[in-house]
Amino acid sequence: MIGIEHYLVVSSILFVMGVLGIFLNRKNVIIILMAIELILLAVNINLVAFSVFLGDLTGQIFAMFVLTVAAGEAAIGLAILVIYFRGRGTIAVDDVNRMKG
Amino acid sequence: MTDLSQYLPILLFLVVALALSSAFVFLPMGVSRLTGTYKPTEAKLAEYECGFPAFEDSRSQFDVRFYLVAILFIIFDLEAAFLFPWAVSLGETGWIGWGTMMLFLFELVIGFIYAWKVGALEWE
Amino acid sequence: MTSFFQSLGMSYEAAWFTATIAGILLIALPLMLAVALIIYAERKLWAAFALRRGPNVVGPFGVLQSFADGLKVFLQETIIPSASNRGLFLIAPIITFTVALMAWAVIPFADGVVLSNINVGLLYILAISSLGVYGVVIAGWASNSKYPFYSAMRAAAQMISYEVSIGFILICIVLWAGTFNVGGIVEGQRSHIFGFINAYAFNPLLFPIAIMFLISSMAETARAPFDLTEAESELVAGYQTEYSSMAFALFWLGEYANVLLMCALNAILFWGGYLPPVDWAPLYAVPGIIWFFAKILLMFFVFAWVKATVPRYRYDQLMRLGWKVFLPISLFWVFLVSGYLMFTGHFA
Amino acid sequence: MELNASLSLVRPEIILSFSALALLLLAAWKDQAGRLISILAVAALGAAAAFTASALGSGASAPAFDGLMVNDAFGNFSKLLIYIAAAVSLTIAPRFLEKAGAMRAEYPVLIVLSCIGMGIMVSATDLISLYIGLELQSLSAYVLASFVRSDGRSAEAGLKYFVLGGLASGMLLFGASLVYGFAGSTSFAAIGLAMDKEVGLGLIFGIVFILSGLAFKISAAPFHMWTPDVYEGAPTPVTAFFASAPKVAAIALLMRVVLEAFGSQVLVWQQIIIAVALMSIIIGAVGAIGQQNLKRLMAYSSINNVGFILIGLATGTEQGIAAMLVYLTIYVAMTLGGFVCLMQLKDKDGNYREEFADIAGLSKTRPALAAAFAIFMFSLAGIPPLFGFWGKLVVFNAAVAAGLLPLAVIGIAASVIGAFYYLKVVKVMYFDDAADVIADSDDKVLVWTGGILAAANSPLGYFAIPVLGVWTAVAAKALF
Amino acid sequence: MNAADMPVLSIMLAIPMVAAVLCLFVRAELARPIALGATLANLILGVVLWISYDPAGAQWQFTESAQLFGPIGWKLGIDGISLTLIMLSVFLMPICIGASWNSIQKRVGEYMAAFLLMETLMIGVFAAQDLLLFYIFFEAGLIPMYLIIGIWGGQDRIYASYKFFLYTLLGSVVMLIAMLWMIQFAGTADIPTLLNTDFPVQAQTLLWLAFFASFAVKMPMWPVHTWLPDAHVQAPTAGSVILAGVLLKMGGYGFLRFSLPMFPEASANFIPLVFGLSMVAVVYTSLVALVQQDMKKLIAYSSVAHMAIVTVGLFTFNQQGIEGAIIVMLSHGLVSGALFLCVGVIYDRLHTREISRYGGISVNMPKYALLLMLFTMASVGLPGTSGFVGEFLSLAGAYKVSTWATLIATTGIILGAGYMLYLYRRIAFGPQANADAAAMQDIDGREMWLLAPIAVVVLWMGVYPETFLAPIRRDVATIVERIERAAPAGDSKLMAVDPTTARFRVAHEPKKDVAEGSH
Repeated sequence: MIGIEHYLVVSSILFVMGVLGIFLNRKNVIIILMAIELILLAVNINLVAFSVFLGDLTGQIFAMFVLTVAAGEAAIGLAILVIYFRGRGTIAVDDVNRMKG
Repeated sequence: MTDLSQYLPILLFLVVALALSSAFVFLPMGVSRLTGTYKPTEAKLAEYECGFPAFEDSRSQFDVRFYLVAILFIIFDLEAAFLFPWAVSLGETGWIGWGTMMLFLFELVIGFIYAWKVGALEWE
Repeated sequence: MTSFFQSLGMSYEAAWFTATIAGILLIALPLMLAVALIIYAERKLWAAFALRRGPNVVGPFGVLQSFADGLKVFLQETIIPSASNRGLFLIAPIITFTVALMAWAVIPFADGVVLSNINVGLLYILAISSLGVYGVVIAGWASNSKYPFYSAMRAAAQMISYEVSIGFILICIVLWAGTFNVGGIVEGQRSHIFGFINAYAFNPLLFPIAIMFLISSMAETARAPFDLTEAESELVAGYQTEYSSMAFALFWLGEYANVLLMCALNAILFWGGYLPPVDWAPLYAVPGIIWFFAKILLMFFVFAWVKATVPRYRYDQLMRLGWKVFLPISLFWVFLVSGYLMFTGHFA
Repeated sequence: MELNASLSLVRPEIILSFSALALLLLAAWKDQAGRLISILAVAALGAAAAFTASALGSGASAPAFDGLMVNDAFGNFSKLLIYIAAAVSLTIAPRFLEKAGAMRAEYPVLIVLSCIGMGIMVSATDLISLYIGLELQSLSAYVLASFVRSDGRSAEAGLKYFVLGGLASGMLLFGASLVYGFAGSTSFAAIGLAMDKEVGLGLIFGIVFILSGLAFKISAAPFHMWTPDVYEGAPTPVTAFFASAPKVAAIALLMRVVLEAFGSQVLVWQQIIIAVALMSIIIGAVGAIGQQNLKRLMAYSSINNVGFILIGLATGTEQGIAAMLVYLTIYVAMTLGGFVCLMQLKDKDGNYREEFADIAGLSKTRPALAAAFAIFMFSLAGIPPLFGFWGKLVVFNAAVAAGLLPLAVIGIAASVIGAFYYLKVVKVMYFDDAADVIADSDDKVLVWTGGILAAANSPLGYFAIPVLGVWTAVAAKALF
Repeated sequence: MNAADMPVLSIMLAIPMVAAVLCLFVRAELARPIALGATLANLILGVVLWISYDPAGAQWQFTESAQLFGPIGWKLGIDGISLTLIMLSVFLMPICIGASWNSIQKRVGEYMAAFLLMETLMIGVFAAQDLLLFYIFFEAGLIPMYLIIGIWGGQDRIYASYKFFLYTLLGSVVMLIAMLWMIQFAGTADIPTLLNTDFPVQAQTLLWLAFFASFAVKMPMWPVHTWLPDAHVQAPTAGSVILAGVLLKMGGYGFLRFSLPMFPEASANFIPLVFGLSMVAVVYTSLVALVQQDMKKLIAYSSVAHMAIVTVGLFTFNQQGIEGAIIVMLSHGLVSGALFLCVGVIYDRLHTREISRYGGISVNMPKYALLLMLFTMASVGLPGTSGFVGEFLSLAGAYKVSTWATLIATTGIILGAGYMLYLYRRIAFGPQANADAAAMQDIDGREMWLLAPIAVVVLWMGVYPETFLAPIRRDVATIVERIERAAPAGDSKLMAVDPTTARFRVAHEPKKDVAEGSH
């Protein structure tokens, strides 16, 4: 039977993938945006799984909010990315380095 | 807890549908090799253009408005995420639930008006 | 059906499994058959509108025309352009077709005749049909060619634009039916008007959104007059330009399966689904599935009619209609419908 | 009715929400009315602040929305600070943004929206409302960071802020989900009860993740790396805003989470806070030394100051919390003052300058400005008799009272490193030969704001101590 | 005029403060007289203070108390020790202003403001009766001093100003933590109360070290003295005067006011450390002074050596030693101030501090040479000058505790004579090697007005030290009584001497009388 641990393991793997996706990715900023979404996804899996196992709806409501905010975040991220691209003509991660120090 | 067993057929359906469509894609590829219709040439494999090699990279920049549409979609479609549970539970939440959601929609409408006024919805 | 297989001496699990697979095939295979026939029907219809004869060579009255076409593409060479992204290029049609089939899992063909009776069936349909856009975008992107790419962008923007208002329209229906279960929505329409008409569409409050939904579903499936994604004069064949053989055919199949799905949804949400038009006992003698198919065909006729007669929109007009007309109206309708239902004590 | 009671408790947020909506509509119709809308936004913030102050004065404390939020002295005090800081960053902005061609009407609206988020943050008593407030604030902030679209640095700042802010939110949320799962509730009070019992690994992971996420938001080391870049790239008034109001909100949030939710597990969080505090102090001090850009310097300064503030939290005592609030208040005045001075650095062509080389010998050409800047720098360094000293004093006093002597000694010794670069600013302004690039300021608003803030940071600020002392004490009491 | 009735100390703090603010906003021509007026007014008030001070009266006089800024109390009050140091400050201030009259030409207003601010802070340090108030005054002095060195200093002023600031800051922040702990422990920041609080012995050790960190830097003691030569050399003349004259005394004052009476046990335990460091300082810095080519640097190193004598005197735990230390502080304040002024006089003329650039100036500057000689002798400790009294008393006190330390400290005095006389010889005597040095004008009226008062006081102190000992005697006795329980045994094995046969001691040190009087 699939227990809560399995969900936790899956979500942890997703979370770690997301974090690594942000830090190890050297190619494209879009991938970073996806990685952030992946992290939020991991959170949602956690929340829903806990919600079901606790028999408490709060987790699902929380997940709903997370979803919505994640969407808003994605929208803003995309907008910023567009501004950035228009200014720099590239979205390679290695080029995000105008400021150093 | 809801009856999740009803989702099992969907999973099976997914498997069957994937198998079917994969078969449709890959079977003819095998068949064409057997029948000998498989004769790729350079011109045939070139990307489509009106008789001349493509001038520019096909993955060129496209209109920023597509992004805008995507952004607006994300915002407006996600509001629906709140509307769905609200719609089926309006009986329990009553007037407070209704008022709250109307307030929410009101705010959404203000955002919509704003987007309209600043020209985010203009296409040409 | 499970019990039938059980009577053949199977265990419950095996019987259930066999029955389900059978059910799936019973949906998927006839659907493909239906698509083939519907393409033929549509061509006949267009021909009629244009005072032409349409397909008339293969088989009696040209009935087998679609099968001939199918056989042709099946035997054709599959061309994968050298510049394309091979894996994605092949996955795209698979996604499109799979998704087109999947949505049917929750469509009730008659009272209780449904593969998967889930409580959020409508959400499921919405989710699955949203996935359809992936097939188009991936196809456009993987082709690595100019026209498919532009087409994919257009298609994506168009589909998501109309999805917003579709979402709000569905809310109105759900409000009235009080459930997301597709069967429940059909049942909600029983004796809806004057105690005997089985359709939401005749409700004055819902009729406008029925029209809007019809138009939106045309836009959602990129049908004429909203077929900007494959506007021949501009984009050759849209995102399918680089496709050939069965991969190409899958897009067609998927597209028509989607059209049928949209017709079915129209029928279910507004026209009473498998219920007879009026709540009159003799009409129930006719099986629900017949009513359902009749309604689908009627809807399809409308689709074909529109395609044959209405000139294509410009892209800006299309977006304008979606964002500036349908979205505010549907949003307002959520307010109207919910307010009306609250005031009339519908939920009390 | 419960709802009505709740609504009356969040009156400032309601005022701000409706103002934001109204101003947004106004912005849509009159795109060029940035100044007018700024003034209206300041008025709205003022009204919200007035309500908050009256609530603070009455000392009320009541939960709202079934315990999602609370209206207590602590939240009200923080809100007051936030609203004032936001109003100042609104007031000083127009001319800068006009020069950059970005004085669009959305700027004040975004600030107001962000303030709503911050108001929710500081009064949240549930992980859900915490998250909503935090994100409302963050999302507005991301946009503000990249507000000057024509400036590549601004966009880059926005991008960096977004990515790392998103990561921080993700970590926070992951922690929140674990805490929810293992404590069985998202309410701080319930989590606090669950924590009274034995704490398992899952909860500890949750705490660590939540604290890491919040450390990101308050730019505490080791999660500070975004700060210098974002501070440098964002438009200066926006940087001033970032350095003040959101920092107050995030720190107040951190306090509430730590004390109300994790309060009983002192051993678990105290070590983390102490480590983070010391790292922030040292990294903030050392990192600033080589900087040539004044905004980056201010960024490191804020990291450094966050470290000092966290020392108050590490005590976990009422006195420590009151001290933190005192420090926060003074910090807001200091850092806003620093940025107001920065914004007056314009050359003769009207371009804004922000390098060390530009302020060389400033004391000869703009003595008043240099004096004000020097006051802020010495105040940030915590040198008496400037007001900044008072903040350090109360925080360290609390640390000593709580018996955290080694922490206090290391912390204050590290502050000497920080003094080094504050001195450098003074040195460049007073000792170096005049570079003579900075023209006279033509912005009366900045001059007056700078003057008032300088007066507040001078020994005159000590006159505020009685009031500040009482209010912070009341606010701190609300958490215990 | 009854000074006791009005808040003299607050007025003394306020006058320079107000004048400082005024100076910031006026032209240079106006700033100088304002500054001079303010400092002279303060000097007059100081004289009033001195006259009104009753050596037999209450321990703390002219007390003021108000609760202004939350927990920081505005508590002022002086005892004899504070009084003498305040007198030193107000006495030197007009001289400093006068010394900068012509030599400072840039940013005069700010310069005067910084000096006046310094005066406020110095008086504040000596008058504060609240621990935190003391700390604020103590620490705030950094800012004006930093600016004085940095803006108006010489070549390497920036390095020197940094060094001065950071060294001092590092020392004092640790002290702040200690102070906070003490306030927590005692429940009050009131210094008189704290003076009678017995801190646990273990805590005393740490507290003592924390205070030591601050005062040793300020003092400055070897090896944290290195900021001093830099700061002195780079500071403008008046800055050096204030630095040497008053700022260094803050360290000594701190030891006297806090370390000794508040932590007697710890102080006693650390005698070896203090003595050890002082020994090294005396010998090492004297030797370093001997080889200096820069006049100011030489005087700066001599300051370190003299301050080492002060620390030795302070930690003798007996009346003579501590009194001597105070007198050394006063004397050094005057003498080194005067010496810096003398350097300033010739520096103004030749713009170099290199000793070898001068020579034989007694020929063309006889008045100057005379005054310089007086101060050199005072620095060396010639009987009849102020330097002798203090050094003698300190070493006499030290002898009771450690003969070895006394022996080595005395070596320092001999070395001191060496480098000071060597300096004088090189400047005043010998051939007039450089034409420009030979052509220097003798001191003018203004310079005479600066140096002459100091010369008078130096002689006064040397001939009749009782004037200066009288106000402090009772307070020193109080301290000695407080720290007696921890006083070291001493290795000099002094015999009890019949008072009648030792009459000469009574003249300088009527210890018994006071001891009886205070009981």
